[in-house]
Amino acid sequence: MQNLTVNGVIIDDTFAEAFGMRATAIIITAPSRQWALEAARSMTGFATSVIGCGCEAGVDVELSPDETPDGRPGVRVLIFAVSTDELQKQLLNRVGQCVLTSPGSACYAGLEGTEPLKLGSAMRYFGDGWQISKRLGNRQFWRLPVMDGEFVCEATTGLTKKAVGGGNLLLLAHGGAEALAAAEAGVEAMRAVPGVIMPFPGGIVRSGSKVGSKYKSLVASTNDAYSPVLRAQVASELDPDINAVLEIVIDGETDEAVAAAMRAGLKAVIDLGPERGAQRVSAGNYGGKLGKFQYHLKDLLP
Amino acid sequence: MLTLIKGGHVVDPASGRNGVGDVWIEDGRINAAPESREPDESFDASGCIVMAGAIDIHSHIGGGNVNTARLLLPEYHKAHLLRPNATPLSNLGWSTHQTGCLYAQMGFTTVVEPAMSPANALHTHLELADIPIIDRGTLAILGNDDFLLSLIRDNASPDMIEDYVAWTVASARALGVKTINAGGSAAFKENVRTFSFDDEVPSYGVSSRRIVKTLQTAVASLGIPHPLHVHCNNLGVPGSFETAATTMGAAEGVPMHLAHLQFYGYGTEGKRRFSSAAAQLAEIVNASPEITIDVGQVMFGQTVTISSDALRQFAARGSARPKKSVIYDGEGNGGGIVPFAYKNDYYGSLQWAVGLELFLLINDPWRVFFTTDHPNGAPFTAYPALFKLLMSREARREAMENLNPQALKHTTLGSLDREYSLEEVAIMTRAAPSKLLGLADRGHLGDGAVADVAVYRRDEDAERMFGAAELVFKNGELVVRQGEVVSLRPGKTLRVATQPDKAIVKKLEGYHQQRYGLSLDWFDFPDWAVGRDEPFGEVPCRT
Amino acid sequence: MTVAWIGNRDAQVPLAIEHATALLVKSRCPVITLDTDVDATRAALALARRAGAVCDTLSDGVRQETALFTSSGGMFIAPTEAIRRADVVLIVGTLPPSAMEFLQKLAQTEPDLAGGKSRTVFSLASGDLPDEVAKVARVISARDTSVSGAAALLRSMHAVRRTAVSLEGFEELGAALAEARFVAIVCSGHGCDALALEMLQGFVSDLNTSVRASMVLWPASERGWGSALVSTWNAGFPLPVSFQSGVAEHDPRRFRASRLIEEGEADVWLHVGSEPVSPPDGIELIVLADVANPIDRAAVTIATAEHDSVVFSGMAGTFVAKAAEASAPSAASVLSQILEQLPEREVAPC
Amino acid sequence: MSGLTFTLLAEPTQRLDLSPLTPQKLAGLSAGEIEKIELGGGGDQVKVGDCFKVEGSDPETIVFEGGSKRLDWIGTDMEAGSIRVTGDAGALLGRRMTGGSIVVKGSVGPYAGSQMQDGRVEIQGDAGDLAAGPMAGELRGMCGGTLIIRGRAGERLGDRMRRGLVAALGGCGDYPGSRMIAGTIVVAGEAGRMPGYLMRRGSILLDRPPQELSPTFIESGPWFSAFASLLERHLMQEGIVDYPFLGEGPMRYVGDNAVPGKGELVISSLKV
Repeated sequence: MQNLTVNGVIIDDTFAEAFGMRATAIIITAPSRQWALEAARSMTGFATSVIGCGCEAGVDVELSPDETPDGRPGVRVLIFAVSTDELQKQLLNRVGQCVLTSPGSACYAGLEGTEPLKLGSAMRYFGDGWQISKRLGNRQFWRLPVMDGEFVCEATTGLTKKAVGGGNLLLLAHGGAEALAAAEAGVEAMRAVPGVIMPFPGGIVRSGSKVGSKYKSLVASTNDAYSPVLRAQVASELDPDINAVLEIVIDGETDEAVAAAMRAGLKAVIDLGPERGAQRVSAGNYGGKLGKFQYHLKDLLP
Repeated sequence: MLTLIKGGHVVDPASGRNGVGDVWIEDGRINAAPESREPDESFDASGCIVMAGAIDIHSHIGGGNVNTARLLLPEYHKAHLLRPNATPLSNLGWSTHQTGCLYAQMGFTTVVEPAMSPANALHTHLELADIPIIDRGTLAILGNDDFLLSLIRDNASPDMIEDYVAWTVASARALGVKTINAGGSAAFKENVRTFSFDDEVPSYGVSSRRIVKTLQTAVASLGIPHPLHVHCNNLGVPGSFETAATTMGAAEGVPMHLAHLQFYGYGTEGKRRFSSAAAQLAEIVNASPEITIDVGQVMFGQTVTISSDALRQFAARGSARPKKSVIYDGEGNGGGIVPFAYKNDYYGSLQWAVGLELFLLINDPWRVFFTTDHPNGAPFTAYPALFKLLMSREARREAMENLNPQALKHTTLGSLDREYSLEEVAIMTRAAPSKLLGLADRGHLGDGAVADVAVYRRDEDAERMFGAAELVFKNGELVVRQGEVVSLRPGKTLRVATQPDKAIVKKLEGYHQQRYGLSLDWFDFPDWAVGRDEPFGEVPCRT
Repeated sequence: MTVAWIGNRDAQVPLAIEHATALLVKSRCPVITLDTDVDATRAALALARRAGAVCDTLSDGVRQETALFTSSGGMFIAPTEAIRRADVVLIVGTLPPSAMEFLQKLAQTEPDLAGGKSRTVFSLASGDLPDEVAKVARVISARDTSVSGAAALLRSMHAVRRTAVSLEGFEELGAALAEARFVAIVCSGHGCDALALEMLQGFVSDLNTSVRASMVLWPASERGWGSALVSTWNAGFPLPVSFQSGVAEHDPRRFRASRLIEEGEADVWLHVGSEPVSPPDGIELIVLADVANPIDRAAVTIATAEHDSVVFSGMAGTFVAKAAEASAPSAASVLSQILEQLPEREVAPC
Repeated sequence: MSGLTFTLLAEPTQRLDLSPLTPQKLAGLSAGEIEKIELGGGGDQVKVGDCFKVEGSDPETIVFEGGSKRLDWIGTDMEAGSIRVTGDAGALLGRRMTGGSIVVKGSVGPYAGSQMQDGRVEIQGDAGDLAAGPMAGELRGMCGGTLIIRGRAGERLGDRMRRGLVAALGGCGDYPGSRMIAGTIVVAGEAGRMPGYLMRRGSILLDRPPQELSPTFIESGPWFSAFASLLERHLMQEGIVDYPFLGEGPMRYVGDNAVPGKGELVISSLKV
């Protein structure tokens, strides 16, 4: 294994291993940017990992009024799951509890997709018979009476089967502050890339995991090889001067989006340099046996 | 003029002829013994079947309700004429002109419109007179009219009831009497929504059974050849076979005709509580020589149901396709027009099978009549296809492949091998109707019969054979050649000559003055009103 | 005395017929308007078939009534039956003069088949009721609302749904409807357009969920409605019916006679009936009517009279025979003579 | 390939049924074959060549040069491609079309867009009665697509309409949206009496109060909904209007309560 050093940052010759996922996108609009974000944050809360949350979701991009169907501020939200059924279920639960409920909100398809996922066509029953279906061009909308007027919700949104989950960067730093600075820089750069979300808190995850556990009931457990406190007890991946590791996990609408996000993040981490940020960048994989997608760090260098 | 139809296979059950031979026509009549004269014109009928012109005893071809159906459904025949053949009812024969032509093309020369409200008799006769080529007859509806119900309630003498029936038949120029859901339409006007044979009409306390029995007796006593034509209560209702069975039981040895029995052939078995009871009904018919029936076969596709059974049609409004209908509260019956499309789903398949079961399980072709209750079960233009089903079990088997197997399981159709012979077809459509209606001068090729003759080119495929006759003669005149109409002669409307008593006329005059403030003239009309020369043909009563 | 005119000049009837025939022969788009008896309608339809003409009525009311049937149907009752059964009568909209005798009968008699109940007449009519009716009728008023609006109010208020305004006097009607044995809504295409009639039919249908109710649809023109019915069985379609393309076609807009005449599409106009007509420029008018003078600007006028004839009667709700004698020829006979003189035309069977 | 052009030789002496002249039906035919197509509609047997000069070859783009109120059934059952009429057209323009586009420079007769299912029809002049409506007896009007009338529409605009968008920008006659089942009707200009009479569902948008509103329509207050702007933007995208049609808080009425219906009638808050 031949590691490269760029701007003083060591780049492992390894790859992030990622999986095919089902994903969809919706556009949430509201009378103001603030309320569009409130709705979006609410519906993407507790959506860090499919393992415990059923889906992974986050805000892809904010939209200006002239970019939304109804001319109001909005956001595009991406949602990922392992199966179409689960995605459908999560989508309806989350839109129903968090978007329908949010003041002045409206909800539209955010993706054309290969097949439709129910959105308004399932939510409509909340209207108790007073819901109104309207078709404009090729798009169908449902209007549900609510206490501040109407909740407008497109009948369906699109499903993509080309989505990718689990792109990642592992940022190995001298201390916790440096690791966090590197991760923050990486996430900020990735957020500018369309079509991706970083589902963990602030885009960052500290509890990287490995497959399996000594406990039969668990499918994943702590990534001991990267935990500095276990350095003396397990086959550690950490050099002696590495005292903190953080990971950025990326889900993307497409293979290309994940690659682009990782490229942007990598560049930001390298630009930050080893003093203020990460000394070394690696990526998580399972030896290439499990995931369909591999993102080799050396291919993503600036 | 002497005409010879030469060398065809003559099938004439009335005379027992069934073999190759000649048929001679002179001056509009069959001439069985032309001695050794030369014909003025001769038609080669070799390779053809020669029969008398067919008689349809039950087909709604004209009158107020039929015209209302035309009015209701312009889009279903040729209204949007861009591609006239693409509309669901474009083969229906919807105008009077087309009705006459299409019947003649199939070799039918006499057709009975079975439901004329006496109050609208003139309208019916105006329409019938506009149907070219064929002769027509029509049955007057009684049994929901206040006058009759009042007579029965007040225990009027049988003579008075007979006089009233005789007056009605005479003034309406009818060929017989029909009763439709007897008492049901009157009860419906009093907000009754279901009505069975032993239910009573509220304001009169008179049951349907009593009305039917009263009319049956009057018709028989008057010597009107056609027995009372009964449209039972509960048409189309699951379990209605019991109504039909009870009604047949009430015939009590006196002739009675039950119309479109198929619509009563339903039991309540199975998951959908809709099953075939055709076998039970056929058994009763087989055991009751005084009963005749016609089938009212259902065939698939768009049609429109036209019935004077206003109560039943009101109930059927919800199933109208397209969703529009007319319900009419007339004097006496009124009626209802409800468009409907028979599909090969469970219900349609079952109805189709029930009709065929009746055809095949009733043994005596002299007592079962060939109808689709046009247009209720199917337009009469479906007749050729129906002949084929009766004459070929293979055709039935093929047809069943496209139908709902669950429905067919509730019928005996799959086990029936019977195939109608040409002679049986000729009985059912010629000889038997002649007898049933008292039209002694037609339905056969005997000496002196009206020269209504249908010549069909023999074909293995009965649908092709009966769909377009090779030659058709009406009163000796060639009207169809190779399936095309070649002459549009006017036909006549046949009426039975009853002689009403003068006393009843006076009583009726008083009744109409009192109840409507109108003279009886409003409810009668002179012959000239029909607007044709000699519009009527006379049929004698039995003596 | 038999009279006919070519223009304003007296002419022998055969000559007038010949002239009329010549006009039809050279016509590209002849229109026949009818308001007449059965035989004349039959003859006119036969003539239209031969001449490739359009047949229509000039009665806008008949057009509305036809549209009610073709577009939705409904529930109807014979007027004579209504007289005997209806204990609640509601008159909606203006009725034509031919209905006045019927309205009087309703007002002056009690139903004999209503289980001993007496009759109450309500009126949502816009005036012109006979005194006998006006005297007894309970007036329901929709104030400034048009008859279509009033019909909508009836239906909506009966179903206890909200309305922007109320019908005055509805309460009494509502109570009567709830207790009714048989409700007769009396109206006509004369006073209600097709949509108002359809609305009233919706009301009738609503009523029938609990009581019995039906509509007496009094024809705006008795003869016009009769002509429409004859056309329906003869051609398969109500008026207007066009034979221009060789087969019968029904289209109330394309073949509306008044439009064809006003827009100059028709070039010859044959009118059979009593309504006054006046031709626009560029159209040859032929009139068969019971007149003593030539019709102004008509190319041909032939005085005809009703002989023994059959006409539609509003009261009977069907056709009735009317015996009559007259010296002038009947319209049917004149039309038949024109037909005989017209050359044969290749016509597809209808 | 150049579009197929039919130049009208003279005002037709009878109504003509032009339904055979659509892109799909003419595909693969030579000019000579096209000239021999028989056109029904009137008493005389008329061939295309008797009435039109035929030029060009690509039937995907059809032009009727010159026009007449007697040219009926243009674009009937059309599936794709385009038809342009440089003058007037007759009845039943675009009847039952399922795709493609039709533009008419002049005015048209009744039943424009009757039972159309998809595609786009634009009439720059006026339209007759029952635009987007059914023919006699039929229970369904327009089922989809977009019909734009820049001039005035006749009576019963969008009668029994089920889906799609109809706009009349020069006003309309009485009873727009009568018996409407669903869909959207937009009227700018004077609208006649009783919009939405007997309507069950659907939306009628007006830029001013109608001549008479049925009392069975109930005011439900000013309408604030994201859908209003969605609709306005759609109208602008379709080139129907070039300004936000409804304004802020347009008044909304619901009805027809007589039916009962759940339709809506919205009157723009902009002053005209």
